[in-house]
Amino acid sequence: MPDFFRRKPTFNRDDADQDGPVVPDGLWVKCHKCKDLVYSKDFERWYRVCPKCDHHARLTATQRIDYLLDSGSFEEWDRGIVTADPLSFDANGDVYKEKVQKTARKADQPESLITGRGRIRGYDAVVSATEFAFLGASMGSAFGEKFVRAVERAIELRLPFISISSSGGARMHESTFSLMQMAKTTAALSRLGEHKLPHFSILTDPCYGGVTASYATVADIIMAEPGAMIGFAGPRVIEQITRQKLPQGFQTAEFLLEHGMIDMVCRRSELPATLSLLLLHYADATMGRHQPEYAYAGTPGEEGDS
Amino acid sequence: MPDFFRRKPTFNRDDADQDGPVVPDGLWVKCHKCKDLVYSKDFERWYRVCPKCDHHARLTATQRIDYLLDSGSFEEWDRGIVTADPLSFDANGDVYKEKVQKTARKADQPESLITGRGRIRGYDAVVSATEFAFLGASMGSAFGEKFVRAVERAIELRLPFISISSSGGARMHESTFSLMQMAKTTAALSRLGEHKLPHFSILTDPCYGGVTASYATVADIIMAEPGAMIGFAGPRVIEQITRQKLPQGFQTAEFLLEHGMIDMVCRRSELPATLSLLLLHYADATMGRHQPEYAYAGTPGEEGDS
Amino acid sequence: MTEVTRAWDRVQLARKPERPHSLDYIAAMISGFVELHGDRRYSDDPAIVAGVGAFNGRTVMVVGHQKGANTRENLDRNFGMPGPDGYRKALRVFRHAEKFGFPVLCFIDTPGADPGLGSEERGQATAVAENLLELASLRVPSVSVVIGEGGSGGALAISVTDRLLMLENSVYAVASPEACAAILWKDSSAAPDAAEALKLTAQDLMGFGMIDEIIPEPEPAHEAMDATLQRASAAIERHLSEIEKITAEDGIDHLLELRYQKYRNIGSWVDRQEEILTELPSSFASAVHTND
Amino acid sequence: MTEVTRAWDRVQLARKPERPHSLDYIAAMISGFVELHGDRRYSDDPAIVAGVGAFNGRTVMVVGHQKGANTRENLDRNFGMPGPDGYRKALRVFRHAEKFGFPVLCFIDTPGADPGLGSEERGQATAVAENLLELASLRVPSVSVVIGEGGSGGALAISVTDRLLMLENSVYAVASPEACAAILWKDSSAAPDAAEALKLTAQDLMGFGMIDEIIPEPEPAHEAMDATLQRASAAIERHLSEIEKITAEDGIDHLLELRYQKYRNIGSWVDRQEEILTELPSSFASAVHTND
Ligand SMILES: [Zn+2]
Ligand SMILES: [Zn+2]
Repeated sequence: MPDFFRRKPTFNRDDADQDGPVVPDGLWVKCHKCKDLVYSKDFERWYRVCPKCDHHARLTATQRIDYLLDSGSFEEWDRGIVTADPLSFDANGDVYKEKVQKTARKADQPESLITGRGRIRGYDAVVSATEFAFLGASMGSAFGEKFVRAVERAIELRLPFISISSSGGARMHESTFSLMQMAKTTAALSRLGEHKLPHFSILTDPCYGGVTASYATVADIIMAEPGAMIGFAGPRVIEQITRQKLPQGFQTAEFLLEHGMIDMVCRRSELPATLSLLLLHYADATMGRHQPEYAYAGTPGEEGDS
Repeated sequence: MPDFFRRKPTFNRDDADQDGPVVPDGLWVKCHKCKDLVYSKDFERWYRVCPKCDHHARLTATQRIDYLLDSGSFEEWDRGIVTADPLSFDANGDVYKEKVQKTARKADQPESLITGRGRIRGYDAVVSATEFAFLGASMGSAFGEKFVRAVERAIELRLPFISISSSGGARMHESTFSLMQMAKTTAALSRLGEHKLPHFSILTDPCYGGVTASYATVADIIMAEPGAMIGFAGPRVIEQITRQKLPQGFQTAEFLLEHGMIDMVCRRSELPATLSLLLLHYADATMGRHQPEYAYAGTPGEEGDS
Repeated sequence: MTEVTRAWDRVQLARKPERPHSLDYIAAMISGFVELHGDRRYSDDPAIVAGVGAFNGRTVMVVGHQKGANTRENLDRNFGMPGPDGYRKALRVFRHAEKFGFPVLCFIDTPGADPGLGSEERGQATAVAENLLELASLRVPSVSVVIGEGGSGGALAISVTDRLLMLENSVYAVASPEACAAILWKDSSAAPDAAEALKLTAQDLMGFGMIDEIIPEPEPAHEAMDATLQRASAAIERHLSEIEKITAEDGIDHLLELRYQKYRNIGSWVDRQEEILTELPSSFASAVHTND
Repeated sequence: MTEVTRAWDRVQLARKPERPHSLDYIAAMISGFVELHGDRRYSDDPAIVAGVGAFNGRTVMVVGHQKGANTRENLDRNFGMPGPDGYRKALRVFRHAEKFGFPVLCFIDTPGADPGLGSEERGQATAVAENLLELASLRVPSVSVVIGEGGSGGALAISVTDRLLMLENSVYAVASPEACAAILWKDSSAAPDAAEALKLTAQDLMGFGMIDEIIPEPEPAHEAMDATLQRASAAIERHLSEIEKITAEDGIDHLLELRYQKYRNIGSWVDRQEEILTELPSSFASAVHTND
């Protein structure tokens, strides 16, 4: 039984973070974008967002949940559902089973998706978060199965569904099995919608391929983190095929906002406030009950206000 | 009682046809577009389409019905519904009541819309046709009332609805009364749709403003005649405001097809065949009955096949 | 001619840049407003604002035209003239509201739909028409308020609601007085005459039975912002409560029937059917017959 | 390595320009076909054909990818790679079919969705995703046939139907073998290896239980066009009749339940829940707990 089936008590930041900060020593981290040095503890306190250039460093699934949910509220589901090898993929020296074992150890997670329920500022929700370090959070069968189980339990429990996504694309090693997870996850959300339960989708850097072209964009409200790269085809593929230079800011969250594809760009630090507000607004529809009195200080999600 | 309340036994082509052929003598007509001479009787036989340049000359409402419906099948409805003067419009020497009388005489029709039921190659349908010579077929209260009554009767009779539209824009002299006909006609079509009855819309030259922005574009299938000018704002208004030269072919039926706004460009001579085919296809949904055997020679509406 | 001056004065008041605009109403009466963006098709149109929030303890979805308070803002907002992308953002929000059973509030404030080249290319007419269709059958209560200028199909596209209210100094017409004068008389300087003739004031429309209430402005809205916003909020609450009560008691289908009749019955025409019957001609055109 | 050659040969056959394409199937089996155009939003995408017609005496709506038979046609049809406008045309036709209760037939034949700049700008991902959502809950029977190349989400976007059939020499995969080889091994010349590894033949997918029938090609489709079209027509009729019967007997909700289960159950994974339970660690992360 490999070690990665255990839940991680502490973050494993350096391995999992492909665009994250370089750590010159234990005390300081170097921002991947502006190259400035930031005091480590501050960086963590600021949700791993650079105070100089606002670069949102990539997070692991565990960090996501830790930053977003109320402390101690997360109850993980289906941690035992893991990848199989439906195609017996072994070609050109590329053995899927070995790759999965290696990536699981590196990511220190048994799968590319974590699901469960938790609370955001006191509001219950079902949550899914992708683990990019696990084969680029490509959507394999286990990913799809965990996602659908979570949606189905959200329906049973009458809870809203929040997905946090990043993905490098499809899981080639599962071919049509991977492809069909797009249909499978989306079909589950269709049921969620029939039960009048909302789906809020949070797109994070990078988000491409099957995930973007399925469950992550059929949401009632779509948010993205600043600067996140989001698209169907990757920029290199597009450049190769069109032989055009891509415009400045192409496929960024801000670009998608301008092109009408997302509801707002929301800073990481404001996600809990914005989501809890939405959970409050949709509580009536969700729980069939009256809402408490409204008393807000300010309006979150202002960055969407372009 | 003015003469124009009577149904017209013969066409009154020259008055009503603002872009139509100039008639140098009784035997020949001159095409408005290519200026070629065409033998009058041929021109009529060819649905008033120029055999040289395919220019589709404008038609009166009566001509529309005569060309489209099976001979003798048309039963007109609500011919008595005519324009009132809700705003007592009298400004700058512009007296609405007088204008309406004058236009009615000129158009030789009591209103800007004709409605009724008829047959197209044997298939029953409710039909509306605009009379452009009547104040540019702008949508006044009487237009809206006749349209809605026709739709409501289509629902009662469980018949498909076919609208044939041209319009210069809104009826200024009825202001909000005119504006609200957009909501009124569209609401009626919403009911038609709830009853699973199809609406086929035929856009003809010129079709602008309130008509285009309401009932004429909320159809299950939208057709337009070749070269017809169709839009929301007129080309002069757009040029004035944007101070840009409009591109070649802007707002033509072919332009709209390319931009995804209509289903097909259909030559006038092919309209009866295409519509009867559609009426056949939708007969099941309409009448809740089985369809006859299919035996077609060729596929109409091929011009849409761009 | 004092009458003309009066209507034209209303037009000027309705257009005042200092007048409260949609986002001001939203800030005043919607708690925890979360703005939603984009049509999911092409762009996010800043001439339409939309979002979700709480109105007196219930979740509502809000859609409004958004003008700017100054020239720079107005350039950003295209002077409150939405393109098809704006109407499609509204459409998306209407459907979202219907899915979750949230009432819809709309704020009307536009000279008209954008008449530009790109708007035509992307189907301005179709976009307006689809909204009319959607609103006619939207299965949630809806209230709209004309807060400034209600111009043409561009205003109508988000105002076909269960209740239609107007601020005392707002106007609503089939076209701007300038456009009307230019079209009818090729003379846009005759706009004041057109303003009068178009019967575009709240008082006129109340007289025609076309609106449900005039929200008074003892002082013009821009000189008494807070009082105006409070009055508007109270009026909306009153009408929304009424139609929520109808829905609760008689069902949403009854509300939809009332909404249908509301718009179905707007119109002024004459029925001369009997006169015609007495003068029926003996001959018919080849295809033109009558069932009279 | 004969096995590799075989899968790669299938890919070559599936891509043959002389192979019948969607419009050929439509011409052969749909009477009185009327092609419908446009997304009502932005453009008419020639890489998707759609329309209404009669299939064995019932009205159906048809949607298909359309490749060209030669280079010029292929340039016109963008090699059968639809943009978002194409998927939105399909979406419109799906909804139209649902409104009137017409079954939907889809023909799958695309290397994938268009990866161009404009497609990204107008939301290619969103367009594909919305179709998946729509098809999952579409309240009419639906059948699709992979007639040539079924590539990636661009194929899936019009193939989430009650029944999925494949021509014997068609292929269906998450990506083209070339793309797969380039992504995994930075070497697109290894495409034949990828073709084999991707398990993309009709036989493979039948083995996985992912498709409902293989339509045999005793001779490759392009060498026996009429026979192929007839076989396809017969297979579609058989499956369509079956699901029409289910709908008639058990109701459309039952059909939708079957459709849901069909896709919900695709997947191959392992449940190690019990192993974990025996190795449960004693300490938890601050926010990460488990209900096991
Ligand atoms: Zn930085
Ligand atoms: Zn000519």
